[in-house]
Amino acid sequence: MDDLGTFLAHAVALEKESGERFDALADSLEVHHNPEVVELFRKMAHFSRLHLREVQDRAVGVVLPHLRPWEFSWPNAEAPETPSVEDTHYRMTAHHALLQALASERQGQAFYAGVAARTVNAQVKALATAFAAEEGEHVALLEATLSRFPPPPANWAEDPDPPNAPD
Amino acid sequence: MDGESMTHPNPQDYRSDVKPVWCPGCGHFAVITSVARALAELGLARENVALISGIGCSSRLPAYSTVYGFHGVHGRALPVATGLKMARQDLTVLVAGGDGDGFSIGGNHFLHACRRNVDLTYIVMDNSVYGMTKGQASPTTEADWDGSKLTPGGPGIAPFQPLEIALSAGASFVARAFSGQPAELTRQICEAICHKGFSFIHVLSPCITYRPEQRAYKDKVHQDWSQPASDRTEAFRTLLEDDGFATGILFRGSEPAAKPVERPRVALSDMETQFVV
Amino acid sequence: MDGESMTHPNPQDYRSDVKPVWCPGCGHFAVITSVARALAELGLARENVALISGIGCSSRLPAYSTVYGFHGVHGRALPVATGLKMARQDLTVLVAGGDGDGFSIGGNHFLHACRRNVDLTYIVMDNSVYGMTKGQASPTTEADWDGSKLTPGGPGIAPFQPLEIALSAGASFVARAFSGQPAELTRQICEAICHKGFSFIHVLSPCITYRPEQRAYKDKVHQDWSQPASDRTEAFRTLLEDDGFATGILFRGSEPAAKPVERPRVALSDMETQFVV
Amino acid sequence: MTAGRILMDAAAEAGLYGLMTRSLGPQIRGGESAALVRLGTRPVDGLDDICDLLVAVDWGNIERFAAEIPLAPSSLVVADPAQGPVPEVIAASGARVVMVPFRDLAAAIPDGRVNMVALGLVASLIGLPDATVPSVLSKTLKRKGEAALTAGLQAVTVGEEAVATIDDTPTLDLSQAPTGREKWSISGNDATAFGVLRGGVRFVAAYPITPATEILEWLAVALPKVGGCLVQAEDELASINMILGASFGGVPSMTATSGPGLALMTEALGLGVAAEVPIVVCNVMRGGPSTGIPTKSEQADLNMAVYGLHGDAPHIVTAATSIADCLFTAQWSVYLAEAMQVPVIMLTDQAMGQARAVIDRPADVAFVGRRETVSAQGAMAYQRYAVTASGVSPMAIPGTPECAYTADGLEHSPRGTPSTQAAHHQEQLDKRLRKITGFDYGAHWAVIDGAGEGDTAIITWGSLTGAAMDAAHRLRADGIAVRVISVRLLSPLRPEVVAEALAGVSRVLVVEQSHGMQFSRLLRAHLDLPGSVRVCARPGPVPIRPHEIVAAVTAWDKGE
Amino acid sequence: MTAGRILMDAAAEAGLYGLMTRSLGPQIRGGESAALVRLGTRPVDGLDDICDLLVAVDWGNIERFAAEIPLAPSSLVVADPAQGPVPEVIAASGARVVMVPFRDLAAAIPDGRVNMVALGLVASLIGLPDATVPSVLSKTLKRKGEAALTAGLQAVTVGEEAVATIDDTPTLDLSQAPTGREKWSISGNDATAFGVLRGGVRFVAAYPITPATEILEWLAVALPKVGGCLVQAEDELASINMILGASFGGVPSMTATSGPGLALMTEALGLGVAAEVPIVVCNVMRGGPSTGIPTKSEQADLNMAVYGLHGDAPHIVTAATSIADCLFTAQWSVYLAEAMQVPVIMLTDQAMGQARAVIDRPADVAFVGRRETVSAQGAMAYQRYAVTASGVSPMAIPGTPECAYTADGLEHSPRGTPSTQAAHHQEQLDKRLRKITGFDYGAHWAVIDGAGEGDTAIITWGSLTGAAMDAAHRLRADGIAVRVISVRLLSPLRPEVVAEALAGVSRVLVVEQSHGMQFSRLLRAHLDLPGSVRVCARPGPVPIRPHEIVAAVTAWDKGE
Ligand SMILES: Cc1ncc(C[n+]2csc(CCOP(=O)(O)OP(=O)(O)O)c2C)c(N)n1
Ligand SMILES: Cc1ncc(C[n+]2csc(CCOP(=O)(O)OP(=O)(O)O)c2C)c(N)n1
Ligand code: SF4
Ligand code: SF4
Ligand SMILES: [Mg+2]
Ligand SMILES: [Mg+2]
Repeated sequence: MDDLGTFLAHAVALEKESGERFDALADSLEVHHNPEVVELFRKMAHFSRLHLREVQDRAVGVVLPHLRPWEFSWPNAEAPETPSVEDTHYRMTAHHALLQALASERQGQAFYAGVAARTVNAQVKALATAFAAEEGEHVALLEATLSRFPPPPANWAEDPDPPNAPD
Repeated sequence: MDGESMTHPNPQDYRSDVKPVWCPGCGHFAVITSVARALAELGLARENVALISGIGCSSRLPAYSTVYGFHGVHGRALPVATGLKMARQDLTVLVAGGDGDGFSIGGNHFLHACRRNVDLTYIVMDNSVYGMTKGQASPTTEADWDGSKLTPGGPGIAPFQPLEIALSAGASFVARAFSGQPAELTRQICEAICHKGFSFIHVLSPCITYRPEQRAYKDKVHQDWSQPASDRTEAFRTLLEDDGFATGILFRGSEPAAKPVERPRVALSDMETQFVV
Repeated sequence: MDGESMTHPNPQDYRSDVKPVWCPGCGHFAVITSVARALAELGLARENVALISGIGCSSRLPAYSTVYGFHGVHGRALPVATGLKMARQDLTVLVAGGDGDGFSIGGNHFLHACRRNVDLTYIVMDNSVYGMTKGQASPTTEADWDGSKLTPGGPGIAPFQPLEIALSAGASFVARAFSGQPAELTRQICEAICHKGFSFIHVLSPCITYRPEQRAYKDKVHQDWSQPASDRTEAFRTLLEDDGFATGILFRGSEPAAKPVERPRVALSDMETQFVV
Repeated sequence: MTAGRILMDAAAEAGLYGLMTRSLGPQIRGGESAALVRLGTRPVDGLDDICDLLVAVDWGNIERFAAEIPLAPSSLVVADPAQGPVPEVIAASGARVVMVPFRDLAAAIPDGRVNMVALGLVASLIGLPDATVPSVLSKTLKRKGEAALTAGLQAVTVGEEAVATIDDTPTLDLSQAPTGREKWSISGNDATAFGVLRGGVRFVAAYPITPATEILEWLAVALPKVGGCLVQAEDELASINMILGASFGGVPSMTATSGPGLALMTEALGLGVAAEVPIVVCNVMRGGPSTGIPTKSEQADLNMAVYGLHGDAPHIVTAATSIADCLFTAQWSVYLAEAMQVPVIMLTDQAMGQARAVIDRPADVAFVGRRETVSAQGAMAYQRYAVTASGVSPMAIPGTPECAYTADGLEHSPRGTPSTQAAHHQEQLDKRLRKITGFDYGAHWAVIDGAGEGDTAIITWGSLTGAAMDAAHRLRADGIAVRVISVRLLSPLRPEVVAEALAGVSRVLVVEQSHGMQFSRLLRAHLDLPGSVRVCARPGPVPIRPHEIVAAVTAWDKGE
Repeated sequence: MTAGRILMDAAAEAGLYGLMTRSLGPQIRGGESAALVRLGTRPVDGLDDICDLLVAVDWGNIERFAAEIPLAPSSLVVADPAQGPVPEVIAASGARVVMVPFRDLAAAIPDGRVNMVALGLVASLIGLPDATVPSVLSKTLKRKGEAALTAGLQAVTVGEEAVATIDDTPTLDLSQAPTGREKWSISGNDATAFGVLRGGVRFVAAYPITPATEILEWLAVALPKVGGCLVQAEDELASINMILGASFGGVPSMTATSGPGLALMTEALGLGVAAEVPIVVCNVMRGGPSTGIPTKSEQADLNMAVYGLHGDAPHIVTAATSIADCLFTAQWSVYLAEAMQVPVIMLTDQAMGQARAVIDRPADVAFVGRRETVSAQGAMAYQRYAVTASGVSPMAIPGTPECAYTADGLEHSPRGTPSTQAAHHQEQLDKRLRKITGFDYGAHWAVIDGAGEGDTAIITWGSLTGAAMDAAHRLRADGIAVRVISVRLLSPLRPEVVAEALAGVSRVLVVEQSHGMQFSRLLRAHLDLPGSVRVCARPGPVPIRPHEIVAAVTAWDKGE
């Protein structure tokens, strides 16, 4: 990724999609009465939006190309910091939520580190390195938090009530 | 590269404030996201898009979007959409639903919508189960899946092949996507909307409640169909080798889409003459 | 050759005294004749055979036969037959109808009957028109046939491909015949009845009233499929080259037919225990 | 059949009114058939008691419809001696029989047709002016070429000449025929089709079914000329859902079907009720139950039309009262559907749908479907299912910015969001009922003859209206004052309005063509009919004739 | 939910009767839910007026079903302080509120669950014997392993102990509880399923739909054990036609569905009527119209069940009067269908279908479906649709030599040959009506309480029967004699029999759960109810409670 605009477009999308996804997951868990996880996801969404603003600030004056959703050079199916939908569960606990958040931050960090390692554009390299470092801080923070939320018992997902058929 | 992004609406503009009732983790979440992204990408005005569905978890999509929606009855989304598009050629009409809605009770409309080639985009969220009614076997369920009390020991029937049927029935755009790959899904939706004629996108969309084993889909899918065939026979040949997990656009034909016939206008009063003795 | 014919009932025994309302010259006459010959050939007792149909000229078949018949409602012959066969495995169950009955209103049941593979023999008398309701376009009608006021200028839709759909949907026996070749048709019916599973015979059966040009079918058909494929993919390949007039048995699979599950018997009174507190 | 049509058109040229219905055998082509023609100097809305003249070119399967051709000693039967003796079912009536060798007469003319000979004979027998038949014939046979026309004209002349051999013939008094009025020759199905077009329908989806197909065929040709279109659907489930889709798109839409098809539409009709999408479904009734008797008439789909939806699903049911009225009722039905955003089932039947009448040109009426809509609003403020005083909530048509909503068959809040709350359910149920019970239907709810007259009322509907009117006419001539109420708005029935129309009545005769007395039970369920009530009900296919109604009233009058 | 079930089973061990219904949010899993349990020393067939005890482990979306949980100042609300203040909808009732920290209590136990704490609390509060809950719990949690059981038992104990903090608790007088009777714990849907099996059903085809699916799931497992089978069909059009086919083959057959599915079945139901093929369709009603409120109860499919077929199509409509009665009515419905060779629609509703009751073991009844059949006859002599005095024509089952015929939905002659003749139509219509109006239904047409008592009758049906019976009980206690008639045979309604049951009555109160007063209109259409009539009707989802019926009668009594 050797073009500054392209890089920043990626950074913007990465934070934006992350925030939107955390919000969507929070909504979903709100519907399922899991306030603990909702709070956590909302917080993550908030942080993503803060970071988005930071990235946008850095992008002032740079013309960002419009990339179509499938034109981004993500290493995986989605933007790296986007927590995956399928890892959520209505009975998930803060422990799971933190793991999910951690995974997303780690991917973000890896993405930026990868860009920094490969780019030939010095400006991009500098920015990517900085972003990777920032993500590293988040990772550390989340790891610390996670230690306060030990894994729940193995049967955490078990629900004695049957599913509902709302038709 | 020239500030073009300015003209693109925000995908969130296509999402309503109604919160999905879906189980956290359901594949359908990625579909509504991809639809919103595709609409934003194409810059379609919300009021000029209609999203039609039947009944099922998947069929709840319209309420979660800010375009015009019609949440009809089980299995009848395609006829509603056909009527709408034939009467209102100016609208972009999308249809969404599940494997039960589309291939079981709605199977006949699927066949005939493929043939009729009205310019619709049909997205089926296939989880090989009836999610909404507590997990019965659907047409695409494996013969030996014994997760439902309604079919103890499994349905015992060979699964329905959506892409083969769509091709045989004459669909002019046939694709497969996976909800875990939203970018590719978004691309397919964009292409399908731009395609003039009936477009069918088969989306593997796991039901984590009744088919938790479908979480493994992500390890099974492989993006194989990089270039759509323009020849139906060729597409068929590709399909004969399919394992059910290849994604991409399989076929894009060029038959003209069905449209109302234009005739010179006549005043109603002039039509009376045929009755006069 | 060894007096065997003595044991064969007379085909006429399978014909009732009700006179067909069909137009003289209608292709359907040959079908009832062929059915009677096939039943005689197989020596099936009349009371152990049931002939199920929907509504249409072609669907009038049961009354013209002396086996048990069920002349149901439009498009629903296959489910009636499925229920009958699943409840009464001892009977030989045939289903007969038209292209409108089977592929238009009955299209969904066709799809699912092919998949379900219940041991039925389904004979569709295809004349590419709704004979009984005065000649409207059917799913198999050519896009440009403008013989109906309901579709001025022609239906404008690619015709439905019965054999392709049947194969895609999983039918385990697929054949095509022409009413003008009753011997071949009789042979196919015999083979279909003997085949254990869902058998589909597509019969080109001209409607001389609304499609008089179909008299030319006799010059178009060619008996090409001399050996049934046992591999579905191979059958598909054959079909990709089909001009719609090849006759013969295209495919014969070997999937086991659907049957009710046998379980050790339990007395009703023993079932009560599950409710006792 | 063609001969019957030519005869009626010729009579129309002579200033007469007419009605022609047909009775057919089960064969697709070349089967036995009878054309029943009634001509008159006043508009003719139903068949008369007795067939004055029966011309039989052959007797094939006559027992299949003898019951539909009532004869009396006063009737004249003209038959061909070559067809054998007059069958017992006919002879038993005591009708006078005259022999005319149609076949031989026709055979003597190159390319001569038996039915043309019979046409000439009938026209001359009843005294149509000489020029009328040839004039219609030349229009009809024009595209068949000169030779066909010559043969036809010759055959007609031969028929006319044969009349000389018959005396004491049933002749019409043509001097009573009105002149100078524009007349239409139209079938009920064509009238329905033209009516919905006038009402504003621009989209139709349908699946063919006897006896409704002609409505669709007419519209398939007409719609593209006014910028609309018709889609032939794969089945009725598709057709009804297609019109829901089109109407959701803002385009007034309809379909036509008959009993079995309507049965397949009820789920989606309920969706139309719940999602408040206006549509019109014209159901041309045939004999039931099940496949029943597709080619014959009956009024037995009333129950299904009124009550056939699941849940509490208030909708409108209308019925045309005559062939001419098919046009009015169809147009009005579109108007009602659009004004109230509700499905309307319009009932006609085989007897009026496939019959053809010569009528006065119907008056132009102003009813055009117009829906209350919204234009762009403040973001998110739009409530599709707002609870309004009238019950009608302005509808946003796709394309209107800031008003996008999701039409839903699930119970919903005013905004349209799914809801299971009792309060939402109650208020939406109230609203959907209120909009149709509170609507001002004006005087169109019924066709009333003899309003306020006498103490006896005949209540009927649909194609029996003509017979009821004829009966009332005769009863009045006999000094018995009666009023006839033919109900055009079958649901909702409004008790106050009916009570008003029945003020002063102490005897009500309900006349209907169903075995289950469906109409009478519908009235009972919703109204208190005044005084004593009798029901004159018979299933199809034989319609109730005027004299039966006269007899029912007279018997009652005599205290029987 | 599970806690509710355990509570009821524990109460059953203590000799009590019980009823549990559920109210759920729209989420598939993990949504808000309420279990409404009523326990009693007499059989419990409906909910009571007021909820004595509400235990709220959280308040999530309480407004969604607050209307379904009536509270009064006499009620006790136990809530968790950690869940925030008591919501206004609850507080407004004036109920006494007590706080118990469920979540904290549960958290203190390894693997402790909130609902088990609540269960212990409730069991102790109402005074269930100590051993009952642990006993049921150990059965329920057996397959979950020792640890789960220990955790459960511990949580229950903690809950029991918490009761000490509450005074003046609602306790049951267990001394009144009958002992030594065999009790069943069964849902209405299971009872229906077992009933049809007992009636002889051996083939089922169906398409899943809420709230009917459990009937099918039970049968899918049970049928193969008695030599039958269930086919999951592609849609309801298929399922109903499949059972017609199986029944044509001589095997008693049924399907189960709910409103939208029944709507899709009406065409084929008409075929069953015309071709005289016995089938049973159990329709478990939910809120309508259209998709409506799938998880909630309503009695609004009555119209469609009775009138929803096209043409004159007489058939049977039955309704279960309680959870226990689902078994009887289902068995009887199969019997009626087979005896009369006619489709029977059996109505139950979500409130009884998905509710579970503790009942006395139902009495064995003798009704088993048995069809009048023929064995080999003289060639060609067999008349499938022979016109008989009873209207029932012996049926040939495929496999019977010399009797082959074609079952037909077209109108036919006695032999079964299609016919359009008026005489054939009339005689077949007569016969098809006669067989169901002339049948001897015995006393089973209704469940009557207080036969002959007083001058006030409450007429009701279905799941409101319990409330009506409760109301009658209280009214009698107050000196007002009333009788309750809960109609089990909704169609055909037989005027003489109803008149007999109403002899001496001058006031009739019709009680039903529909917005359109469908039941009351049905009665009006077919009967003359004696004296004055009032209707107490309300749509779903909130059921009518006993006190509302009491109030309606008392007000009338006071001349209001
Ligand atoms: C006529 C009718 N029959 C049955 C139902 C019940 N029903 C609702 S959704 C559904 C199946 C949905 O499955 P699918 O379309 O695969 O959607 P999913 O929930 O899996 O996304 C069924 C059977 C209904 N609503 N209407
Ligand atoms: C529900 C329903 N819709 C429509 C009809 C009318 N209808 C009767 S037969 C028929 C078409 C028959 O065509 P096909 O099956 O091709 O038979 P054919 O007469 O050509 O042999 C139609 C549309 C009907 N009887 N029932
Ligand atoms: S039940 Fe399955 S399909 Fe439905 S919302 Fe849950 S995960 Fe998704
Ligand atoms: S209309 Fe056509 S299909 Fe029907 S009987 Fe006549 S020729 Fe045969
Ligand atoms: Mg699904
Ligand atoms: Mg045909």
